[in-house]
Amino acid sequence: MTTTTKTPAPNLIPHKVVYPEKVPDNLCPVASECNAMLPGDWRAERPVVDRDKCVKCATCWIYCPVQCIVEKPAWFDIDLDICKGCGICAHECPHRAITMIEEVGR
Amino acid sequence: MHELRIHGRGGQGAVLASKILAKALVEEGKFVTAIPAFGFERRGAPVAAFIRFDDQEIRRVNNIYAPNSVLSIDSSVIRAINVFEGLQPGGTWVHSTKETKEQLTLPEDLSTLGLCDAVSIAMEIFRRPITNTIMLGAFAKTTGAVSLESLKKGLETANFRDAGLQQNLLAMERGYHETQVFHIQPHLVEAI
Amino acid sequence: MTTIEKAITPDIDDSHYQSKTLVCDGNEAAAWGVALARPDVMAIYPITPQSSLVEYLSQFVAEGIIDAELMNVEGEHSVMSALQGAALAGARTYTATCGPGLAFMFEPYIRTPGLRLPMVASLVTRDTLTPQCVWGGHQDAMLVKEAGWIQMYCETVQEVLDTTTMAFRIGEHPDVMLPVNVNSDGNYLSYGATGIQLPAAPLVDAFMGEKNVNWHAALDPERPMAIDPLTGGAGGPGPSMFANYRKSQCDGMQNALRVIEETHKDWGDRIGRYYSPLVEEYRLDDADYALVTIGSMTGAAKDAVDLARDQGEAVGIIKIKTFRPFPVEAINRALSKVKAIGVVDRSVNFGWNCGPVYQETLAAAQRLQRFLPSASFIGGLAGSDITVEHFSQVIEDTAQLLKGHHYDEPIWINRND
Amino acid sequence: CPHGALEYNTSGSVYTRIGDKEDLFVPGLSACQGCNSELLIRHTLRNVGSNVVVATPPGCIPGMGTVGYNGKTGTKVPVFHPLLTNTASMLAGIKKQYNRVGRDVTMLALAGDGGVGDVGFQSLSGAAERNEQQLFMCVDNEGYMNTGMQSSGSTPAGSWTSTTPVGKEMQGKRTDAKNMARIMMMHNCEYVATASLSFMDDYYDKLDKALAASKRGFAYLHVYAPCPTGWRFPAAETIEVCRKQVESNFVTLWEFTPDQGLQFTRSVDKPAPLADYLKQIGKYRHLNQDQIDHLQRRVDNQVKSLKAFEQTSAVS
Repeated sequence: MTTTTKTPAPNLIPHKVVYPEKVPDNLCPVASECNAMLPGDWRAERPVVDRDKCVKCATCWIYCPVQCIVEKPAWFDIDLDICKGCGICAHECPHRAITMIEEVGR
Repeated sequence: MHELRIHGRGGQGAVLASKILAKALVEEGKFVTAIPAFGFERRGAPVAAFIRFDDQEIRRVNNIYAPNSVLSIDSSVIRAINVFEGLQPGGTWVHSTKETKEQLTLPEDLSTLGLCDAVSIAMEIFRRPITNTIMLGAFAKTTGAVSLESLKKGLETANFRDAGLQQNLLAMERGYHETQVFHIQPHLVEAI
Repeated sequence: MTTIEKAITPDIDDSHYQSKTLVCDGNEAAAWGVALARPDVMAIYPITPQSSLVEYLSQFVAEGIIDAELMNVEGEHSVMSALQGAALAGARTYTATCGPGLAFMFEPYIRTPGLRLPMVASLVTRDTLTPQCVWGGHQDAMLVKEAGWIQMYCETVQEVLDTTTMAFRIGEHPDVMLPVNVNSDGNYLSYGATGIQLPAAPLVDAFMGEKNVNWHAALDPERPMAIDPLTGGAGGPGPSMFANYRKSQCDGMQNALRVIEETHKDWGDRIGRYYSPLVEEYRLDDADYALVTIGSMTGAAKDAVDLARDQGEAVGIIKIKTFRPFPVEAINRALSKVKAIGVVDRSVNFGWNCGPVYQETLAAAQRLQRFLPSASFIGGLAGSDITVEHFSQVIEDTAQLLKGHHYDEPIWINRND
Repeated sequence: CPHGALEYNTSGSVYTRIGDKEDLFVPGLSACQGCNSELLIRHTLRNVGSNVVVATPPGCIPGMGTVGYNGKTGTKVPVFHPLLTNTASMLAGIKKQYNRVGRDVTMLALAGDGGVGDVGFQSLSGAAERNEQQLFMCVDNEGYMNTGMQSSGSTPAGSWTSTTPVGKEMQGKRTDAKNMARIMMMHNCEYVATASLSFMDDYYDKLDKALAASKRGFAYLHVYAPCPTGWRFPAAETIEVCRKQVESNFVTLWEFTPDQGLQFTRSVDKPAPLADYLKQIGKYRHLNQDQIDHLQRRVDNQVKSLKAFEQTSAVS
């Protein structure tokens, strides 16, 4: 059984794992598909931006926990599908350009 | 099957000695198992190791309770414990000591005795009382169960630094040659 | 960063590639078994009687015999955690532990099978506290028998080496994808030295084939995924998803029975040493009754059976190597040959007042649909010895079953030593 | 001053710098309204980018769905739900393998204070001692907010929590919080810093430094994360509470490197009275004067002690 041939260790060569296209869905809990849930229906109050007062300072964007502030040509607006209505944007806006108003109806 | 028990003190290399002996016996084509008795192997505390060897496969993985021979690599360990416990009638004792046969208390049915002043040899070679390899030489001389050549080979594969190996080879050789063997009575039991 | 260059030209001692005779104990043998399997990442923490095993691993890394990342972490909990991470990044991983270390590792330990991460961890078995003890016994391994790891118990030092290497291939089989414990008896196998054969590395490389660790679950930016989202609950898709994951884990365990057999066969064909992969039958074909054993105690049992045979006793041995998954069919094939059994355990089952191997064996025998007189023997706890003389007594006691004797309680082997 | 010109300029510069980068979490995370942790992780991952493995031990961060639920993920990068106890060692293992195969991948932990300072501490301390290459972020909301506001080692004295309630015999937590950032500084990590999201420029600066440090070794960022739900204050006031923490010196902003030692990144001189901060938060509503004095004394002592570190490191 003696041999003097030196063979490099197979798994010491930098390897690139070839991942299969499809993995059995019952093997181990993994997820690669994004959760599509949107929390816009959590709101009791909604933020409303006063476009005249908004100077696009981005304070609302900086502090919005759900990052639902979207930039428009002359102002920052709110993506209401995502906004949870926490009111941080209104509280922090240095120009008082955002107010929270009660959600009514649908 | 031959069963040997080695006695020493923690730090003296009794377990290493058992491994060297095992390597030597495997070198000679024997089947061997060497098991250290386990306890608290602190420096100075009495320790023991068990070795079985045979021409046939050894299956049992047990301690040794009735050895054919006893090897004490430390002179004072006989004061701490009864090294003869379970020793078979007609058995062999190999002992590290400055004392003479007459000065020692021997079991009545002991058949073969090997005495080696290992400490004096060790002090000359190592300047420290390290007696394990010396007493392996003494064991080979007393029992003839293993050759000095095989023991040396066993020693060479043990983990010694270079200088340590040369010193230990010399120590083993001197242990072999400077051991007095006494055949006290005919063997009652034939050891393999 | 020289990792790549180093990897392409591994600086490995040529002698590592040759078959040779070694005189070593079970802990060193396990380390050689690991070396032959070429792990990527090893994380270690010492604990008696495993310590010398991780010392050997460290020495092998220091000498270049093993080219792996060695992580000296701060405890067994982190050992298993680091290995899970490494495996999820594609590494072949290894560690060893026992006793209190295994207990401390338990939290991440029970997660590895559910993540379906192949991995090998040697358990150098040790009795559990309390009473405080540092010696061998199977109680630690038996406590984790329901954790989902494959468990194989070794009888000899040679088997420790061979099984450790085989374990990687078993765990990595696509139909299995589970971690494996290779169990060796603390003290008797861990420190018991004997002459063994180290197989030649190229033969083992050919045996091992391609590494197969994380095709199903990867923490890789090139393949983003979430691993282990919350799963379950009582509504929506949760209950069925959870049940399917669990069932698949059980299926992997059952597949392992076949894979363990195939792997042992292939090892034998390539390396020249064959083992009974699940259950070994010793002098059983013409036996009236049998001892059931596990681990290193079996050698002394074989000697005792030979002695009893010389006295005219028709006794044999059923040795369990693979304990998880429990080899029900193989056990029952063996059990069907005898009229009574004496099962010797190196641990206890607190709930049933018997040994765990005894309980498992009887559970399997129930499928035979016949009454099998049996006795549970408990011995070898905390490093105590089960000698040939002990086994001779076990044989005598078991023989009583044939005469209609019944044991209400387990028989404690070392209680009067 | 929450509405000053400085604030105005700062927010604009961060937006210019980071606004185009992708938010790597899905829009729908189920964090509470006004959650500071959600804000933190979105900003963080935006800046870290996608070449990362994220580990989020049990707590609000996986609880809000970052690792997903029943087969759907909440994160667009590799994310793992480790144990509460093993985040640092688990990331260390991943990093070892990527180093082995020559790939540069960032390791990021987003852990709560329990997974950092309580049961998670051993693996954290071990990883820091070994200088594992990772960025370990503590999101400190002063307790187990995900599971019903139980007390942790990070909960300040006097705080109401569900396991340190207020009654005849007990008036909130009886012992002080431990200062994890200081403890990590004593590990001599490559980089240690404290941060508050009310000072976003400061945070981004530290995040950049921590990321760079995590390529060399262990980087630890301790971010204070007031929790409107668990601390009992209106969701809209989260950032204001963050700001008041800093202005009162209840939270100090500093950074540490082995070479530079400790340096404050915002002056700790002339702090606002702590009582103003405590007044705003429901979990402190029951505090008596003795308790308020105790907390004020502790804040003062912490600052004194940190200043001593600053001077020591300046000398060396």
